[in-house]
Amino acid sequence: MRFATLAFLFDEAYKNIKRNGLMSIAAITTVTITMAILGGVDYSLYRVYQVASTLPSKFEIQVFLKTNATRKQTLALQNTIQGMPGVKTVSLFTKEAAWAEMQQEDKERRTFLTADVPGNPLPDRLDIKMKRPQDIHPMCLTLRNSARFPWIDTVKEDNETLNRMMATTRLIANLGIVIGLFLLVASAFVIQNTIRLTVYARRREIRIMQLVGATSRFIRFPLILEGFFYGCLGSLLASGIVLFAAEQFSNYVRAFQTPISEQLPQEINPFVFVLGMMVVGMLIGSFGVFLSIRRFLKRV
Amino acid sequence: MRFATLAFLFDEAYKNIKRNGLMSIAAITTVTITMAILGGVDYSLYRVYQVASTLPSKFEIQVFLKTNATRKQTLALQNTIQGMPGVKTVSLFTKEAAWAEMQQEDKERRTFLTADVPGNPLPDRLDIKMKRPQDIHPMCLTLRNSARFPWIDTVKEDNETLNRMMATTRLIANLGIVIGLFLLVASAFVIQNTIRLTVYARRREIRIMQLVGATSRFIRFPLILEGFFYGCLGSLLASGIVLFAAEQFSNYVRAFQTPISEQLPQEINPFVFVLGMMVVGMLIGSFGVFLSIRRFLKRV
Amino acid sequence: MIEPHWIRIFRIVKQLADRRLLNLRMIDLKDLSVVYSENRSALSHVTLHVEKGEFVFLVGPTGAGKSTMLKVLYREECDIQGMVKVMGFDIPSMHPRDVPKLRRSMGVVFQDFGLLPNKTVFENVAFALRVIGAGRREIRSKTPEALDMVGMTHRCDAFPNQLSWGEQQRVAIARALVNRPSLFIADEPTGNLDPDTSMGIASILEDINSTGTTVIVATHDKHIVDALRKRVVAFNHGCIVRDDPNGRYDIEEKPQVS
Amino acid sequence: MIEPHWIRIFRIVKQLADRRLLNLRMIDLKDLSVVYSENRSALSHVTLHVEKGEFVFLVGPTGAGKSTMLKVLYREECDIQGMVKVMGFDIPSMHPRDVPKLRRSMGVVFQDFGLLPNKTVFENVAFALRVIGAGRREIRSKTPEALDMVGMTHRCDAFPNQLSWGEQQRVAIARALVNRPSLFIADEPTGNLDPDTSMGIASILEDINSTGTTVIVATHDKHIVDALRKRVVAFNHGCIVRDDPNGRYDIEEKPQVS
Ligand SMILES: Nc1ncnc2c1ncn2[C@@H]1O[C@H](COP(=O)(O)OP(=O)(O)OP(=O)(O)O)[C@@H](O)[C@H]1O
Ligand SMILES: Nc1ncnc2c1ncn2[C@@H]1O[C@H](COP(=O)(O)OP(=O)(O)OP(=O)(O)O)[C@@H](O)[C@H]1O
Ligand SMILES: [Mg+2]
Ligand SMILES: [Mg+2]
Repeated sequence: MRFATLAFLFDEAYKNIKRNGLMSIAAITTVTITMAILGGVDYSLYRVYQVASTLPSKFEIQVFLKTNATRKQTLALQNTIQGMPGVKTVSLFTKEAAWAEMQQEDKERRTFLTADVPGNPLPDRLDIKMKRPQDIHPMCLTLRNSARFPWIDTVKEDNETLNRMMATTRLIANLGIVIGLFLLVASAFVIQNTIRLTVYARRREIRIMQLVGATSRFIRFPLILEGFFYGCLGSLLASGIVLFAAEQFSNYVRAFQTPISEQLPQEINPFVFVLGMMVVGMLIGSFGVFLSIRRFLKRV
Repeated sequence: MRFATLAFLFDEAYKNIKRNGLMSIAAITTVTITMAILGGVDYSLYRVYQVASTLPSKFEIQVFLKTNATRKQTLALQNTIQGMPGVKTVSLFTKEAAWAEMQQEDKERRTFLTADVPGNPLPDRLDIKMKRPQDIHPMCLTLRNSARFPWIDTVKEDNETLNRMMATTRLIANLGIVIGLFLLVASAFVIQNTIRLTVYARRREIRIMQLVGATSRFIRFPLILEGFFYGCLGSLLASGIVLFAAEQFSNYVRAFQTPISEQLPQEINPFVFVLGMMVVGMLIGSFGVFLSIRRFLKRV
Repeated sequence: MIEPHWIRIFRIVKQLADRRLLNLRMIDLKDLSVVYSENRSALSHVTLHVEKGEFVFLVGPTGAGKSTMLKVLYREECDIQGMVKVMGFDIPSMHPRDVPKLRRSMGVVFQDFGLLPNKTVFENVAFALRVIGAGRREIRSKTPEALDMVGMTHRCDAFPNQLSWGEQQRVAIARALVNRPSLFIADEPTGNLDPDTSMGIASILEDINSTGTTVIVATHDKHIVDALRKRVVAFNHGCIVRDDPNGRYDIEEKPQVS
Repeated sequence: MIEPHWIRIFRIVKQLADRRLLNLRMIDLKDLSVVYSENRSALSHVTLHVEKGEFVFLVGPTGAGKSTMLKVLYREECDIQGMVKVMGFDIPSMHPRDVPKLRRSMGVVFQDFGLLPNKTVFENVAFALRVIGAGRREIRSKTPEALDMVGMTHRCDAFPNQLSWGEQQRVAIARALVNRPSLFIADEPTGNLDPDTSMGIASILEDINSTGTTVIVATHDKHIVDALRKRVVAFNHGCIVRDDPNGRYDIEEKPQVS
């Protein structure tokens, strides 16, 4: 295509947008709202997923040492475990701390059990966290090897918390994908419908252009540019809305001081988010025009 | 209006829908999708709210009796409390059960505390649930009146669970309302945009009718009927989609066997849901036409 | 809608009185100007009176302002200066609610026909009756009658885009005639018809004029103007340049080109 | 788009050969029928040949099939039976991709003008040049020229809905002329013009015909047909009833009504 023609087609798209005020506004607001819903829901789902996968448990494996293990042996064991592959943290819960906690609990519960007990009968305890949930079980098996770890009495796996967490994150992840995809398709459909109506309103013009000898490409190009522009601008506005709402939401949740509020870890990179939204919007917009216009171009 | 005219206007709306195939389909699918998203999100939010507000805690107030209270006195107290206003359930956790539980726990924790204790030092306990969360605190104050309840030793309020629950449900409820309203407005906007485009595509026809002497009412009525129909049919389809998805979702969650899955209590009455959706859809549809058409009728 | 019933009745009675009893002119224009932009005016200072029952041809070169003139009469063009009274309605100060009433008592053939594309020929013609609230029986008897007058009965189930240009024009004429208006306005009603059909339409117009209907026709059709010898008002550049009670299309008798 | 370059080039060369070297007829119809439904046919068994450089009037009563005939030529109506060749293109078997090429080498004045409502007069006329890929300089010189020919230069920034009917018609004529087509087709180009302007348009058509362009005009305008004395093809009920090399609008000399 010659440069003059190309310049003309761009100019054409620009004039179309300007001279069809009502339609342009309708298309842009529809794209904005739809993309805001799509982006908002996907953003939230991803956030919830992020939070859910970092939520679990103060411990994952509890290692009770023998009561006669010395502090030195305990510390040596802690070091050994810390050095093992896949381990995130190993924290020591000393028998003294355990005893103090129990006495406190006892007092609160008014059971007065500890009063009659001479000395401290409790063992030291090591709380282990692993890097990946699936490593927890193998780790336990290793630790239960009493030949290798003679001072270990019992190894307790936090099965319940673990399962719950794994199930929940799996659930959220799966649902998120289903809902996200559904919303994507739904948005594409709604935007496509709107664009189809704007093309429909111009069917006579398209027909005239054909009769004057314009090729399909010549007619299509400015309209696709237009759809591209709608998608672009709409997504940009939508990203703004979503990021603003997310900010407000974070503040709101933080103000609540619920356990969730302490756990809002990583942020989604806003740049990546805006970019993603724009790409999706532009694709839906321009492809929407492409699909809509076909039926009108078919009749040459 | 005469009956013949009214019949004509209905016929008119019917023919419009039939003869503008593409526009009708576009309008109906947009309404369907938008209402499905609106309905789906609102439905889910309401479900989560329902679940969240029934989730909390096995107990809300724990009443520890004096260790020397007899079982008869305990039962009498239970009866008295059960009869007090605002109380939902009062369950007795006997000292025997408590002792057995403690021994079991002890064995599991390998602390061997209970072994040295002669007899059962624990008191009976009453677990009280209130009908409304806000009654919990006053109830505790009442029970702490030792003149009225001499056999009560301590009254413990489950503050943490309670606060957490109240905060979470409040959060969900507030967010739900904000999101629900936002989506309602957004859907109304998107549907209104689509309808505006279908009206826009017929602006010439509207103009011709005006020039032939049709009153605004005469022009508006079939178009509003059309919008009403789009809203109606779209919402109906959307309700179907949402109810079907909800069913699938419940099954899916149940299959996961997570703690949530045991707690899917009340259902939303599908009839009420469909009705609500239809009313909203019809209002948006017909009102959307009303607003869209104004600008075209303004120029007489 | 919110005004009391009796005020409405009073207003209608007054209008009837204005129109019938005082025997007002059908059309009364004084110093009418239509200005589109500073340097473009479609009509300037036009004064014209048309009595009831007259038959008037508006002629003039293209762009002279004939269509604008007619648009003022049915109040499509309402951004005007000057006095305009049509059937007793005061066009510039008219309440929008009364506009349909004005238009229902006239029949208009638009230059672009203005047929509803989604309605069949029958429905298009019937629409003019629907609008005045006619009953089913009335529609069933009057619509075929009007279609028959212009010779379009055989195509009554066709949609406008399935008709030839001249056929559409005839349907538009049928629609304008069907509710027996007291004022008939036609913009170029024979522009796309062959001479024979044109003469047929001209004689229909003469017929309805003879039953008392006022007829105003803007036209370029020399033949029918010269054949009917009615009042001719010639426009040029938005001004009336000639008003001849038994006129021809041209002033001087040019020799026929043949 | 996916066919190799050389096939494309071969095809184009062959078409050129067909059209130029073999010196084919401009229009070649044999036994053409257009049937809309069982009992309605717009054209039946029409055979017509038009040589390069001819000037042909199509006349006939309304609904005779003139517009349908023209629509076949620019392939708007393509549900046809029979043989149709226009400038060497075989209309019924034509690949959709080649249709723009056909239309670019002809200029068409549509009966409904077909102006783009969102473009100014200038842009509308320039569009016919854009379509053939004309450069900026070409557009700037040719467009005002064409507008000048029909006397519409002064309104070049107006939108079509701001023009009178006759002005729109002239813009449509300018658009059809602007890219100097080798076949000029006009459907009722003077239907809304006063006799003087009509004669002006007729002489423009005569001029472009004298430069070698083939001109085909469907018309009801007795004056210009009788004035130009060109070939007249008369239609009635979808058949050719007369083909007269130096004809008039009517067969017998009816006495002029005046
Ligand atoms: N909306 C508008 N804006 C600007 N100018 C306009 C507008 N409408 C009409 N005009 C101009 O007003 C003048 C009169 O137009 P009008 O349509 O009345 O002419 P006409 O006598 O009906 O011509 P024709 O015989 O061609 O239909 C024309 O020059 C036209 O260009
Ligand atoms: N899409 C269609 N479906 C059915 N019939 C049609 C269709 N298009 C045209 N016709 C019919 O075909 C016949 C010829 O139409 P055409 O438009 O060719 O007439 P014409 O000679 O151009 O008449 P005019 O002078 O009025 O423009 C008419 O009777 C018309 O009703
Ligand atoms: Mg006019
Ligand atoms: Mg025709």
